[in-house]
Amino acid sequence: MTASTSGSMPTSHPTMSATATLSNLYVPLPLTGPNALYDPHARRDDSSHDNDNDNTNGTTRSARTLRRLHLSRSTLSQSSGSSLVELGNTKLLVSVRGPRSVARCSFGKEGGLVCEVRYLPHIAIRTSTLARHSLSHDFSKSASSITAARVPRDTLSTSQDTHLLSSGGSPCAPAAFSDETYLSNRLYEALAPAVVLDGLEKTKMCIEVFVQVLQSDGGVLGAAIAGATLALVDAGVGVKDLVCGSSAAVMRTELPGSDAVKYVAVADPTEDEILQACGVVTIAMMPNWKEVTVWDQFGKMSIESYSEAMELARDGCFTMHRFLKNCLNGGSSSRS
Amino acid sequence: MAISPTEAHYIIESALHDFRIDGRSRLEHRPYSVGTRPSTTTTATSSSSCLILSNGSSRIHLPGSSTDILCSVKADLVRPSPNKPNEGVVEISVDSSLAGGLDLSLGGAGGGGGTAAKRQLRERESQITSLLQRLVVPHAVHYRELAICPGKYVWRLSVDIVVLRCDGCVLDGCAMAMREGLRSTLLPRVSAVMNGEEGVASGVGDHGGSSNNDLIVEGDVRMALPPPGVEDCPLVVTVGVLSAPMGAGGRVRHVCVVDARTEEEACASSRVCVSVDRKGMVCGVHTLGGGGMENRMEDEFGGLGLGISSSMPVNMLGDVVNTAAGAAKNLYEMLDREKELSDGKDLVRDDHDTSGYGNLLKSQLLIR
Amino acid sequence: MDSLKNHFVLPGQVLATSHSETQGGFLRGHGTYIELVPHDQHDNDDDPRDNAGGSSSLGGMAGTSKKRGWGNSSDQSNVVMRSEHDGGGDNDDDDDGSKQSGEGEDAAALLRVGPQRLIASVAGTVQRVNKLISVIPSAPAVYTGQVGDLIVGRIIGVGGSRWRVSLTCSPPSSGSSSSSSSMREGQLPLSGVNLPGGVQRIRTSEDVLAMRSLYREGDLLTCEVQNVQKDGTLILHTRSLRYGKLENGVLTTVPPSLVGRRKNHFVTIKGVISSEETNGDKHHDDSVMDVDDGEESGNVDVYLGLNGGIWIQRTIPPQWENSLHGSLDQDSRAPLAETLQKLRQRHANTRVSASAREGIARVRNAIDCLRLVHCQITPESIEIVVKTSLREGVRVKDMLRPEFIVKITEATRSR
Amino acid sequence: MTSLRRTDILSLIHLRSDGRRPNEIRHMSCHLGALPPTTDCGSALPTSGCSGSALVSMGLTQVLCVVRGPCDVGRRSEELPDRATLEVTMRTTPFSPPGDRRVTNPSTDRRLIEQSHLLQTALSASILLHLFPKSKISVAVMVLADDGGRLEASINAATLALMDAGIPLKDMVCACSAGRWNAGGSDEIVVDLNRREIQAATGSAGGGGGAPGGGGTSDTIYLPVATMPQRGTVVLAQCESRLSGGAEAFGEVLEVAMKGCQMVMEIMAAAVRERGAGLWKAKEGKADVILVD
Repeated sequence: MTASTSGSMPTSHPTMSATATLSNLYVPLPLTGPNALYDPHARRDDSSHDNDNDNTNGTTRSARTLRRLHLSRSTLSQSSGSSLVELGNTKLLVSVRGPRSVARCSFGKEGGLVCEVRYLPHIAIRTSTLARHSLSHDFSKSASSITAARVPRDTLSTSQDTHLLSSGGSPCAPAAFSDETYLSNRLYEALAPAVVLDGLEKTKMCIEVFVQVLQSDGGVLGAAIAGATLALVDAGVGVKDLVCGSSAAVMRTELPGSDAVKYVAVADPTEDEILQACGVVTIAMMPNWKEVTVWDQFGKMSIESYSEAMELARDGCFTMHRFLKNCLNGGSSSRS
Repeated sequence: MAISPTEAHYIIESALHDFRIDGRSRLEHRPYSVGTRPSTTTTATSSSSCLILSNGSSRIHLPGSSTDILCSVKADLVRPSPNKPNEGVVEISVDSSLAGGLDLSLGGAGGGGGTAAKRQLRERESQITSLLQRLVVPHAVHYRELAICPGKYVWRLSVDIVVLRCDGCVLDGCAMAMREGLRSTLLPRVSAVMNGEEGVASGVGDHGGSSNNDLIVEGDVRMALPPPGVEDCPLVVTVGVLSAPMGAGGRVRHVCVVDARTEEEACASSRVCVSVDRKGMVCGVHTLGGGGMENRMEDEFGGLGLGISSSMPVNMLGDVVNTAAGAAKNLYEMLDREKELSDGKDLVRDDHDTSGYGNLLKSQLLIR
Repeated sequence: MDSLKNHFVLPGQVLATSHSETQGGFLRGHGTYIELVPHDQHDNDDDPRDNAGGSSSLGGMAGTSKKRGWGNSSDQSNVVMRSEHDGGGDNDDDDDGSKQSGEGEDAAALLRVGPQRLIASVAGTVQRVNKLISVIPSAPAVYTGQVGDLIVGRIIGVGGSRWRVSLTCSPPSSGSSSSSSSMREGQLPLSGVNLPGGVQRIRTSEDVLAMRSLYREGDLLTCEVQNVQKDGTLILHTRSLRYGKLENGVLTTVPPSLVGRRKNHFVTIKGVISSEETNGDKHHDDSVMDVDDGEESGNVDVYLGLNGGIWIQRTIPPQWENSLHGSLDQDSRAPLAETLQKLRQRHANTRVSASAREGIARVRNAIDCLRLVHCQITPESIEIVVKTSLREGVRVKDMLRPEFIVKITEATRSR
Repeated sequence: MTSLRRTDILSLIHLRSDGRRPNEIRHMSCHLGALPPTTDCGSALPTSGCSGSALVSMGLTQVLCVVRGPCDVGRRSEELPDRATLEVTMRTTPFSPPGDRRVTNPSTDRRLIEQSHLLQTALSASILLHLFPKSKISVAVMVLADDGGRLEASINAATLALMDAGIPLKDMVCACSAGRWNAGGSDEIVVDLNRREIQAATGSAGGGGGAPGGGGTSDTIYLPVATMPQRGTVVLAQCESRLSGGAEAFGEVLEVAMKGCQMVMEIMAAAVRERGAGLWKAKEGKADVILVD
């Protein structure tokens, strides 16, 4: 599959025709050499191997291309609305349980919309990432080599940990693996303006949105927002607009030969790209209303590269929006 | 709802006219004054902290102390955390119990009544802390240079911010207080004498013979320096987006306002905290729920509004960042002017001022 | 300065001691309380706890003993005595609510005659009107209302056919009913409000249901104190046509002690808007009825609420009034309620012109300056500050800078 | 050759470690109206409408107290039909103890709760609560710097804040501490102890109040005392150490402490008088305002 680099509107990769089953979850993510010279125009795209998992080496995608997006809805029978989102190697499952009384609601006590994001224990975050940015436990001793065995998931329980994790050298580390409380708050802030509650919160009823991150490779917030919107619509909850989120990163690249430093904005960065970036912008938006509900930025960027990155993130949102619409019409994952 | 619709209408109207209710234009800050020195000259000249017991401190206040924020920085040498052996540590804590007007009946009868207020207070304090943690701390100092001897001794700067009272934009005030507090902190020069090998200044201490790593602390205050890299600690500018729902015209017009007072914050549809450093680089952005009218949650609560949902037109993003960068530039200038003012000027000799130790909260206008 | 000195008293300082025999005695005023001198208290002159507070005795008091120590003479005074044993243990010295009413459960105390001491309970200056001694606190931040006071308050709750009005104009705090204001709330009963259109009838249950149409939470209004209940809550009313909802202006709050009682609290500050300063008038082509400058009178209305709330709005130009009369040609004098209502409506909908807005901002900053300098807020003092700031050419936004505050309030202090 | 340490020199000429004579209290400065009540900051802020505030520093100990005047009680259960409920909360800032930085959670730290309760009993003896039925007076104390004697400084700050708020009091409650320990044989009674002296007296690092039960050797005592000087009544005296000298030894220390309270009262009275004079003149329009930064 070749990277299709269209001019203005970045199109995504052809998505595999996935059946309702999940693609192979535990995909050992390829290792990135510590000092590989980063070329934003020929970015590694290791997510394009198709279902039968032949290990064709990853093709490249351009600076403006999103990763392969795979959406499918009503994947779970128990919840009133559910969806599965695979954005490159970031895979997450969203379940929405329709209006139910607050007493029986598992998390959150107030009425109205309640969001919760959880990482799947043990496998959500790559061991190499944990080892390199070791958590409060001193992993350098236990994980003897980079490919050491499993890492206890509860080490990522509190926001305090990721804060410790965050300053492991890269200023945008918090964007790469943000903690759960942060994700839940931002997901709520993204959805709240769009979800039509009409008085639900007064009647002590709540709509639960539960996001389970199966595998995180950067862009978790964007994927979570898209998945949550899909699941809400699937559950029949009134939504003013299909909220979707996307992120963009600004990378520092030295041109070979001249040591002039050029800042390039890159759409939908993976975790490794985020860690190498000097700034990451995440935007959640209601495309039809043209209203931004969440706007986050980590790391340090100058004003010019800032507008470039925001421009990319905004286009990313519009593209995601298109895919959400197709998925809703086509019933399961579909391609433009 | 914090203020009545007609008041909000007037405030937004004024903002659209670029002539706010207190005369300021949209991008102007209020005359914050920075107090880093005790108010009288009787105390030791070199002690630059208005809080005697801490290494560095600052007080940000507006005339008539409608905003009064104290910040104290205490530095001590600690063993670094295992996962960041060669970096210093900056810890933040925020206390705004006096500012909120919440009655925290802790003891005594009203146990129950207090809990809701206490929960809100803790929520607000953790929100301020996490925002500062995300927007300011990563860029506050050069962490590597805080390490005296990596793995063994690093500086830990514990920054404690006490918000006595705040009239809008609490995050801006805290960031200013933190920056000025760090800049007024004086860390003695410490050099580590490696095991056995003679450190250059080892001749000083007569107990040079001790075996493990030893620290030579330079006692001379004149040699003390502020923590390295504190000059480009970023400041936060909160841009309030006021949206005036035009009647028949249907055209919703938005305007960005900087350093909003409480009333203006109450009628903002959304607020964006942009952290900008001295060189104009954007170091962090975070959208806060507006205190606005239409999509605010019912239990909106004043101060740092916990109103969660905020929505802002897409085309506004660009000029919000530019507004913030512009406002940040003249905020830096104002603070620098203020700093020399408070350092250089010889202070009014209060001959019969009984407060030998200089009282901390003396307002600027002394009525006698 | 020294004239004030011996009259400035601290809590716990003895103001007067009444002797049971001689008539003399005193009447207890505000800021003081009465205490019975314990019989076992022997009076030794070298009492170490000689009260070092007041530098000299309050000479002017008739019939009071010179010594400030605990005089042990006893005197029958026409004031109700209370049993009060020393030793710091506090039992409720059931202070008689008002000094005239001698009744109260301590009738038994009348029998036990003993010398009383009048002791100050607040720090302030002593005032004496023949027998009545009272202490006026220097900076009472808490407003205790009297009948007839003008109040600028904010509705913080609706319920039980009455509105709860916050005297510190604090917003309706979130769900928790605990009021975070530092003053008690006033009550505005439904019966204390004019119904729209000035119709007079008994309030029915539909009125109770439609209360929110009159005033909602968060609305600002001017009202008057109708009476003060025993426990201090104020019952308000907006019966007169001058009172009602406040629109299209700015509120600022000051400590109540700075707003003195005046004859008229609806004040107009003249000549606020200087012609040369009006920055370009950007007229907007909106539907909202626009004001053309011709009609704009350069005045600003200020409503001085005794509870410290001050409302500032532009003056309603007289032209509007006669243009209203002009339109109602059939009956020469339309009922006053309607015209006022229409005027209010028009004021609320008309956009404030840039120059008026600047005038309002200037007056608002002037009041802030006076507050920062603890100067009494009166129409004259506001006018002086505004005039000085115009003369000095101080821009509105610079008025709040400390150096300018001292300069422009100089005039108010040299009076 | 051991150089004569500074403290030895001082104790030779009967001075204490910080150069004070035994009967000398620390330098005390009071600043009424630290947070001017006027700044309700316009209407929207849930008014932190404090009606009175005061900042008292005794030596290096600094305490800020904010009083919210008789306002409505939040919940009916707290309301008393005949008098006001007094609610006292006491908090310390993380940077207040000079040394360690234990962050004390005000609702669980036993010592803080004990001291706020002592403060409440001391104040309710003085405030005329019955004048404000069914209302609440809330006193919030924040210890900005703690160099020993924080309970005494809090009581003095609370009294000044109440007077600044214009709340009627029976009498000013002034607090000071006294103590005795046999440092090097000479065990005269000293007044207004700082942190190091308290540790010497109570043999433990008890912040502020005396260490519970940990009383030092036989006749060492640390005694914080609060009195109403003009009425000559003792409102609070907290002694947690065993005294061998019996009643009259306790009497001696109490006497010294009450003299200390008298000195404290004079300073507080002077501060209130100056503030009152200033405000009175300002209202008359004759005060001169100078710009102090």
